[in-house]
Amino acid sequence: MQEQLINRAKELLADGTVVRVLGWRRGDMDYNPEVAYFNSADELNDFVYNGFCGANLSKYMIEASKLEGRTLVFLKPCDTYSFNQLLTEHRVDRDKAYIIGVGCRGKLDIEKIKAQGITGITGITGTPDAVKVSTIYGDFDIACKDIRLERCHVCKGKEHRVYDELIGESADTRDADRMAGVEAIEAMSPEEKFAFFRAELSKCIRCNACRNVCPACSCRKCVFDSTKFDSAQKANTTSFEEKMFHIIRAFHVAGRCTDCGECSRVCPQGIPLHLFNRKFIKDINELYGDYQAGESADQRAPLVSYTFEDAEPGIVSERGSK
Amino acid sequence: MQRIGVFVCHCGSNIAATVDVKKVVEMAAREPSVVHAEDYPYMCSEAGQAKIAQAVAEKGLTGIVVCSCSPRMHEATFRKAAERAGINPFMVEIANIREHCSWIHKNIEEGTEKAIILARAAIAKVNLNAPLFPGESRVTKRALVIGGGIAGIQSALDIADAGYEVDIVEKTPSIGGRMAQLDKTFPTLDCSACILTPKMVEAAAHEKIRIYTYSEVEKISGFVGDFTVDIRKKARSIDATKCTGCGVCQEKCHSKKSLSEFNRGLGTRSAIYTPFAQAIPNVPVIDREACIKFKTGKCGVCAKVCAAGAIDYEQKDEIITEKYGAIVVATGFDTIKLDKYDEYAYNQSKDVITSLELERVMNAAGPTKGHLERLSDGKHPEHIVFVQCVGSRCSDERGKPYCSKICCMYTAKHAMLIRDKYPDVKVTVFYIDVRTPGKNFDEFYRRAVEEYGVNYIKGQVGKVAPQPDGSLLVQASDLLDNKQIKLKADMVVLATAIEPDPSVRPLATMLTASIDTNNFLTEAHPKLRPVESPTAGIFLSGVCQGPKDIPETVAQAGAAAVKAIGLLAKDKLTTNPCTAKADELLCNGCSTCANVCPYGAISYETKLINDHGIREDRRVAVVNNALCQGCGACTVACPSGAMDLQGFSNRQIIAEVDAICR
Amino acid sequence: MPVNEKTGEFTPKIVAFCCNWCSYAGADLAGSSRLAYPAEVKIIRVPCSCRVNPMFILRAFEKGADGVIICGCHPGDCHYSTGNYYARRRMTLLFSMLDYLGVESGRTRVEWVSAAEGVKFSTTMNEFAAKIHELGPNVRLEDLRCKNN
Amino acid sequence: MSNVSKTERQAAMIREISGANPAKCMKCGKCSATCPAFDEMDIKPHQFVSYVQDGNIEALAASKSLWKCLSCFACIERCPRNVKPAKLIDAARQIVEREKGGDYLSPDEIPALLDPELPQQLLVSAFRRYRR
Amino acid sequence: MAMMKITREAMPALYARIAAEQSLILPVKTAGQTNFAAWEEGADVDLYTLKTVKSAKDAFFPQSENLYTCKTEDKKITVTPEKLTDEHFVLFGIKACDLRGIEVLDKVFLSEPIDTFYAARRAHGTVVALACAAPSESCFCHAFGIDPTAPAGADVVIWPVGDSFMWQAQTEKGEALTVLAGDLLTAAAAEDETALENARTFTKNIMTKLPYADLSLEGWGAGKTDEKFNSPVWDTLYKSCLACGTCTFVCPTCQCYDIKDYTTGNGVQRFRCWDSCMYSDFTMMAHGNNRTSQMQRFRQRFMHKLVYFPTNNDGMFSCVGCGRCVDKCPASLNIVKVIRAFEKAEKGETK
Repeated sequence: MQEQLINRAKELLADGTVVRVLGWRRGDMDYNPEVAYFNSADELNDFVYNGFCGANLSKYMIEASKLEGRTLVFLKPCDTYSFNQLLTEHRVDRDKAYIIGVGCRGKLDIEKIKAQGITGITGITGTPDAVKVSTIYGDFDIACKDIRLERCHVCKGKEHRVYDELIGESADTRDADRMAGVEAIEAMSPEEKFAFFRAELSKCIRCNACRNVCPACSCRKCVFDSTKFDSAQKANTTSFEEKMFHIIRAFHVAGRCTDCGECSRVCPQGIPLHLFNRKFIKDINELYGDYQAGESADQRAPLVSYTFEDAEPGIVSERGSK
Repeated sequence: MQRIGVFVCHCGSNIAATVDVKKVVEMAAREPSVVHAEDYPYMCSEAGQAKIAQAVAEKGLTGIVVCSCSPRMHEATFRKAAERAGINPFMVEIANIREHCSWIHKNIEEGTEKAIILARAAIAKVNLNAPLFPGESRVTKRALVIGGGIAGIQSALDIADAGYEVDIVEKTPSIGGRMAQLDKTFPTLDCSACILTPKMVEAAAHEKIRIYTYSEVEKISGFVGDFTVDIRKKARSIDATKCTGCGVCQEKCHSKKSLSEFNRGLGTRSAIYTPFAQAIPNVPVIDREACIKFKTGKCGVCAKVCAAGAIDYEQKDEIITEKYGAIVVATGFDTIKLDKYDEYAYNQSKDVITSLELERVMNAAGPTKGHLERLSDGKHPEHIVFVQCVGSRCSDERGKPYCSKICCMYTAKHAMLIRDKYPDVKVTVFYIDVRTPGKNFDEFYRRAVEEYGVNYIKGQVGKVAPQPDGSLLVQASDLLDNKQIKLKADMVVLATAIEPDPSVRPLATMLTASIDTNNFLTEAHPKLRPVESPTAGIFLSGVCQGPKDIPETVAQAGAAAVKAIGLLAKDKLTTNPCTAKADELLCNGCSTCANVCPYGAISYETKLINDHGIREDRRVAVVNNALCQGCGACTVACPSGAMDLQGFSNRQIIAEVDAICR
Repeated sequence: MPVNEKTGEFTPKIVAFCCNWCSYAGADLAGSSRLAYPAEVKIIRVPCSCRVNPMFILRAFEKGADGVIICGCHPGDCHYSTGNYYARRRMTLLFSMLDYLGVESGRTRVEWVSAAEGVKFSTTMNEFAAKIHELGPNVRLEDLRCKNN
Repeated sequence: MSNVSKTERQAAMIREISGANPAKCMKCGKCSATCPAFDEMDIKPHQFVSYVQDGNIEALAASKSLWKCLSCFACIERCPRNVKPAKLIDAARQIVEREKGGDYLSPDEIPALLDPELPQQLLVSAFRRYRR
Repeated sequence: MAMMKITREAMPALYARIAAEQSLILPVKTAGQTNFAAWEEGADVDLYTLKTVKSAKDAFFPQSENLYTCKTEDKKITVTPEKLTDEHFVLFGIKACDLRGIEVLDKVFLSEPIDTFYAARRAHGTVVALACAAPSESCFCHAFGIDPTAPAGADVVIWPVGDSFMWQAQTEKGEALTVLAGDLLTAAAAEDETALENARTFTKNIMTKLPYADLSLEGWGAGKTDEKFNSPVWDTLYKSCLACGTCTFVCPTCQCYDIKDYTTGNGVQRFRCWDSCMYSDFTMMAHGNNRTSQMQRFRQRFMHKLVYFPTNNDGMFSCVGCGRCVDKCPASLNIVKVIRAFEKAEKGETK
C-alpha cells in the first residue's frame, strides 16, 4: 500500500491538486517513523506507511490550514473522527485539506514489544498478522494481535468518516470491550479507586504530551498555561498532584474526545489516560444517549445540549459506588 | 492594590444581636488591602451612606465592601452611594451578614466568625474588581404585536394612543380572535361583537397602527430596543388595494363545502371567504386548498364577477422585514382536542359539543342562525347537560393540570341564556367546584341557580352514551346525595380546557422567551413582573401567559402596552455591564460558547490578531453587550478560559473560594 | 483538619454556590424566616448555576473545603432559561468523575432551590452539613500545600 | 396505640401495593359516576379514597364494596387525577386476605385447576391478589 | 579499593540497613513504570529495567521544590526560606549516562553563583552507580566517551554478575557505605573478578552492534553556532514536534526551571519546577517570548545541548546518550535524528 500512497501523492503534487503532503517519514528505527511534510516527489521517497504509523495527523492540519495552498493528508479511519471534530470546531479548514482515507488493519505498540523483555531491536519486518523482531540478542516472532495499540482493540470500525478518496483495505480489529477498563474501576471501592488513580497519576511528570498530542486539546493557550485563570502550573509538589490537570483536561474534552487513544499512546509514564476520557464517554452514552464525537461534522456535542428530562446529578450517588 | 473601605452595618439589632460588629471591623481592618473599616447602626440610611462618601474623600478608597443585608436588598443603594462619592459603582461588593448569617445563627461566636469570613470573601473579590461601564443601545420606536385578538388589539391601541407606531401580525384573515366568536359575555351578558367591533374598527383606522392579517412571524433577531423581524404575508390572492369588500365573489364561488374555521367547523364557507361579516380587513382570501381554480386550473368565477378586478391568482407570499423596539406577544388560546376523551362521546355524537361551539350555535350569525337546536336532527332540545372541567385539572396525559379559569363563568352564562330564552329547556350542570372569584361573578352564578332554575349537581360525569332514540344517556355521580345518577339529555356541552395557541412554541424559540411545561409563556416574575417575559423587550398579553377572561386580558394587554411604552419612550437603553468578554488572544474560535448562549449574543469575526508579536488572522468570538445578559454559561463551556464574565470573573470567584476555604 | 478549638469537633468548610435569581434569594428567605442551618456553610453568589466552573469546585476542595454544593433554579425556571440545564449535565459528569476517582460522592451535591423555598434551602444545608460531618475531612482532593500554610 | 399504628401501617400498605396516592384526589366523583357496580356498594368508589386517606381501614375492610368491585378499571381509566380507586380497592382486598393468613393453594395444585378459557388477566390478578 | 560482593538475595537487607540510617533513593516500580523513588518497606525495587522513565536527576534537582514561603498575617508578610537539606541520603542504582548527567548539572549549579539547594543535596548524597549489562538499541553513550560498564563519578560502583553484584567503593563516602553494609558484603574472589571482566567485555561488544554505534558528533561542539544556527535543516525537522516537554523531563541534563507562586490562601509558596524550552510559554515575559516559533524552540534545545553548552563548558556536550528521548518522544523525534539529518544534509552539500 505504501507504494500506492507514494505514487498517488506524487500525482497529486504533480497536477497541482496539493502543494504539500502530510504523512509519515521513515525513522531511524523501523518502529519510529515521524510525522513529516513532503514538498516534492523526491522527498516522498522517504515516505513510509506501516504498522507503526499510529500517529493521528488530524491535529497537524490545524497548522496546515494556516499555510498557503492545499495539503494532502493521510487519515486512518479513526483519525477521520478527529478531523471531523476539528471541523465542527472551526479549527481546520476543509478546503485546505485533500484527504486520502488510508486503509488500516490495526497499528502496533512498540511499548508492548518492549514489555515482553525485548531490547536491542535492530529491525522489525512482517505481514499484517505477525512481525519478526530482530535484536542483537536474537530474533522473535510475535503475533500482531498481541502488540496492537490499545485503541485498536476497541477499533471504531473501518469506515472513514470524511475523505476525498480512499486507498487500501481496512479491517475492524475490535476484540475487546471498550468499557471493560472503566467498568473494572467502577466496580472498585472508593478506597481502591483512589489508590489506583493515585498510583497512576503520581507518575505524571506534566510533560503535557497527552495534551499536546490530543486533537481535542487544540486550544491556542491551555488554561493550565494561562495566567488569567490562576490555574497556570507546570508541576506541583504533592503526591496526588496532577489530579486537577487530568480531571479538568478530561472535562474539557468531554463530548469532544473521539477516543482516538493518542494520549495513552504517547504518555511516557504509561498512564492509561483513556480511562478518564472513556469514563465521560460511558456516562454520556448512558445518561444522554449514544454519542460518538466526530462521527459527522454537524453534531451538537452533549455538553452544549440538554433535554428537559436529563438525569439529576444525584444519580451519581444513587448509582452508588459499586 | 486596591484601597478598600469596609463598612459593617448593625441593622439595628438585626445584625448586631448575633454578630459582634466591632470584631468584624477589627478583623476586616487587618486585611492587607483594607485602609478603612468602621461600623454604623444603619448603613442604608442617609447618614450611613454619608460615611461612605466621607471615607472615600478622606482615605482615597478605590473599593468598598459593605457588610450588611442581602445585596438583593441594598446593592443598588450602595452602588449609587459609591457613584455619588466618585467611585465606579461596580467597585462595591456586599457581604451578606444578615440573611445569610445573623438571622440564622444564634450563637454570637459562630455568627461573628462567619461574618468575618464573608467579609474576607467580599474583600478578596473587590481586590479583583475593575470599574465597569454600562453600555448604550438605541431604541427603535415601533412596537410589534403578535396576535390580533382582543389582547393584541388592546395593546396595540394603547401603544398607538401613546404616539408610537405599532404593527399587528395576525395569522388568520381577520383580527378579532376568539372574542369575535363569542355570543355574549359574562357577567353583564352584553353582546361580544357589539363591544369588540368598535375596537377592531378603531385599530384599523388608527393612523399609528398597521395590521398584517393572514401573516406570520418568520424570523426574529436582535435584542431589546432593536429587534429585526421578518413577517411572512401569505398570499391572499386578492389585491387588497382594489377589493371593495362587496362579497359577490363569495356568493358566486363554486366551492362552498369547506368547514368554517370561524364557526368551529359547524358550518361551511366558500373557498374565497372572509371569516365573518365584521372581519377587518373586509378583504377575502382564497383558500388555495379548496379553490377549484387552484386545484384544477379551471373555474375562475370570482375573477369574472369581481368588478374591481381585485382577484390575483398569481399573488405570492411576501416577506416584510421591519425593525421594532418592543414586542408584545398576544397569541391567545385554543381549546384542547377531545380525541382522548371517549367517555364523553364527542366524536360519536353531533349533539355533544364544546362550549365554544355552543357560542357559535347561540350566535345569530352562527350555523343555526342563533336557534338552539340539536345539530344532529335540528330538534329543539328538552334537556341540556353541561359538564365542567373537561380536560382541566387533570394530572394525566389526557388533559391539562391547570384550571382553565373561565369555564365556570361561561357555563353559568350559557345556562342562564338558555333558560332565559327557552324556559322549557331543562339545564343541568355537573361541577366539581364552582369557582367565581371576580367582581359580580358569584352573584351571577347564584342568579343562574336562584332566578333561572339551573340545576347544579356536584359530581363529575362518568359517561355519555348515545342512545338508539337519538338521546344521550348521561351517567354521573351526585356526591352530595351519594348517588349514581343516569339522566337522559338531548345535548351535552363540554367545558373544554383551553391551551396556548400552538403557534406559541416556535415563536418562543424565535424570541428566546421561555415557556412553561404547559406552553404558557413564562413571566419575568410571577408576582412583580407578570406582563414581561424574562427576555428583555418581550411583553405578554392575554392567555398566552395563562388562562384569563376578557376583563383580565384587557387589563393585562394595557399593562403590557404600558411596559412597552415605557421602553419605547427611552432614546437609549443602558446595558448591564456584567457581560461576558472574550480574550482575543486566548480564543480558539471553536463556537462552543455560541452553542450554549441562550441569547445569540456571541458571533465570530476573523481578525488580524497580534499575539505577543505573532500576527495572524484568527476566528475569534465577539460578544454583543446589548444581547448578553451575563449568565456565564459560555465561560464554563470555553475550554481555554478565553471567555470570562465581567463582575463575576474566574479570578474573582476563585478569590472568594480561596478566602472561604483558607 | 479544621477543628473547633473549644469542642475539639470537626468543623467542616462547606462552600455553596448559589445562583442569584433563585437559590440566593431562597437563602435570603431562609434567613428572613430565621430557618437555621450550620454556620459552616458559606455562600458564594453567582449569576447562574451555569457559571460554576468545575475548576471552582476542585479549587475549593484543593484549598481545604470538605463539601461543595451548587444550588440553582429548578429546571425550567432558569432566569436565563437554559443555564441550569447545562449546569445539570456538567455537574452530573463531574460528580461521576469524582466518584470514579474514589472521592466520596456525598461531598458534592446539586440542589434546585427556588426563591420561594427558604425551608428547602435550610433543610438542604442541614442535611448536606450532616452528611459532611459523617464523611469527615476531605483528604483525597486537598492540596497538602494549603495545609498549615 | 397498637390499633392506631396498625391502621397507619395498613393505610401505608394500601398506598404501597396500589401505587396510588389518595391525596391527589380532587373529589370530582368521576369514579363513582363511572362505576358499574355502584349501586351494590355500601362504600362508594370516591369514598374509598377518602377512607384510605383518613386511615379508616377497618370500616373499609368490613365493607361489602370490597367484594363488589369488578376490577373493570373504568374508574382508573377515567380518573383525571390518576388516583386509581380500583387499585386501592384491590390493595385493601389483599390486606384482608393476607390478614387471614395461609395460602389457598400451593403452586403445585394450580395447573390442574386451570381452565384454558380463563382470561389471563384474571389469573395474573388472582396471583397478585392472593400471593403472600 | 577492594572489590566486594553482595548476593541478590542480600539486597533487600542492604536496602533496609541503609534506609534505617538515611533515606535511600533507588529505582522502584509503581503502576508498571520504574522511576527513582524513596525506598520504603515493600517497595518493588527494580534494578533490571535499563532506563528509568525519568533520569536520576530528581535526587539533586527535583522536578518541583519550594524556595520559600510568604505568609501574610494581618498586614505583615513573613518570608520563610525553605531549609536546605541537612540529611544524608543514598542515591542507588544510577547508570553511567545519568551520572554524566549529574556532572553536567554540576557545571551549571555548582559554578558561581552556586545553587545552594542543589549544592546541599550534592553534599549530602552518596551515589551508588550500577554498571550496565545489556544496553538497548536507543543507547549511544559511547558517542560521548562514556563507558557504561565503568561508571565514573560515583561513590560506589556495583556490577551485576550472575546472582551477585560486585561492589567497589570509589571515594571516602563510598567507603563509609561499605562499612554500613558490613557483613552483607563479602570480599570478591579472583574468579569473581574474572567473571566481571568477561561481563564487561560482553557488554562492550554489544555496544559495537547497536544501531547508533556509528553515531558521530563531528561538526558539533564548541563554536559551531554560525554553521548550525541558520541551517535550513531545522525547518523540516521541527515540523512534527508537538511542543510537549517529554524529552526535557526525561533528559538527565536538562536543567531549565521556572519559578512560580502557589497561593495557599494565607500566602504564597514560591517554588521552582522544571521547565521546557519546547513550551510556548518558556521564558515568557511581559512583551512576549523571545522565541516565537516552534522551530526556534526546537532549535534552541539541540543547539544548547550540542553547541552552546560545549562552547561554555570546555567542549562538554550536555547530552549523555541515554536515549530516553529516542524511547519516549511522542512524535518519534530525538537528538539522534537531528544529528543524522545534519550529517545527511552536510554530506549532500559536499557531494
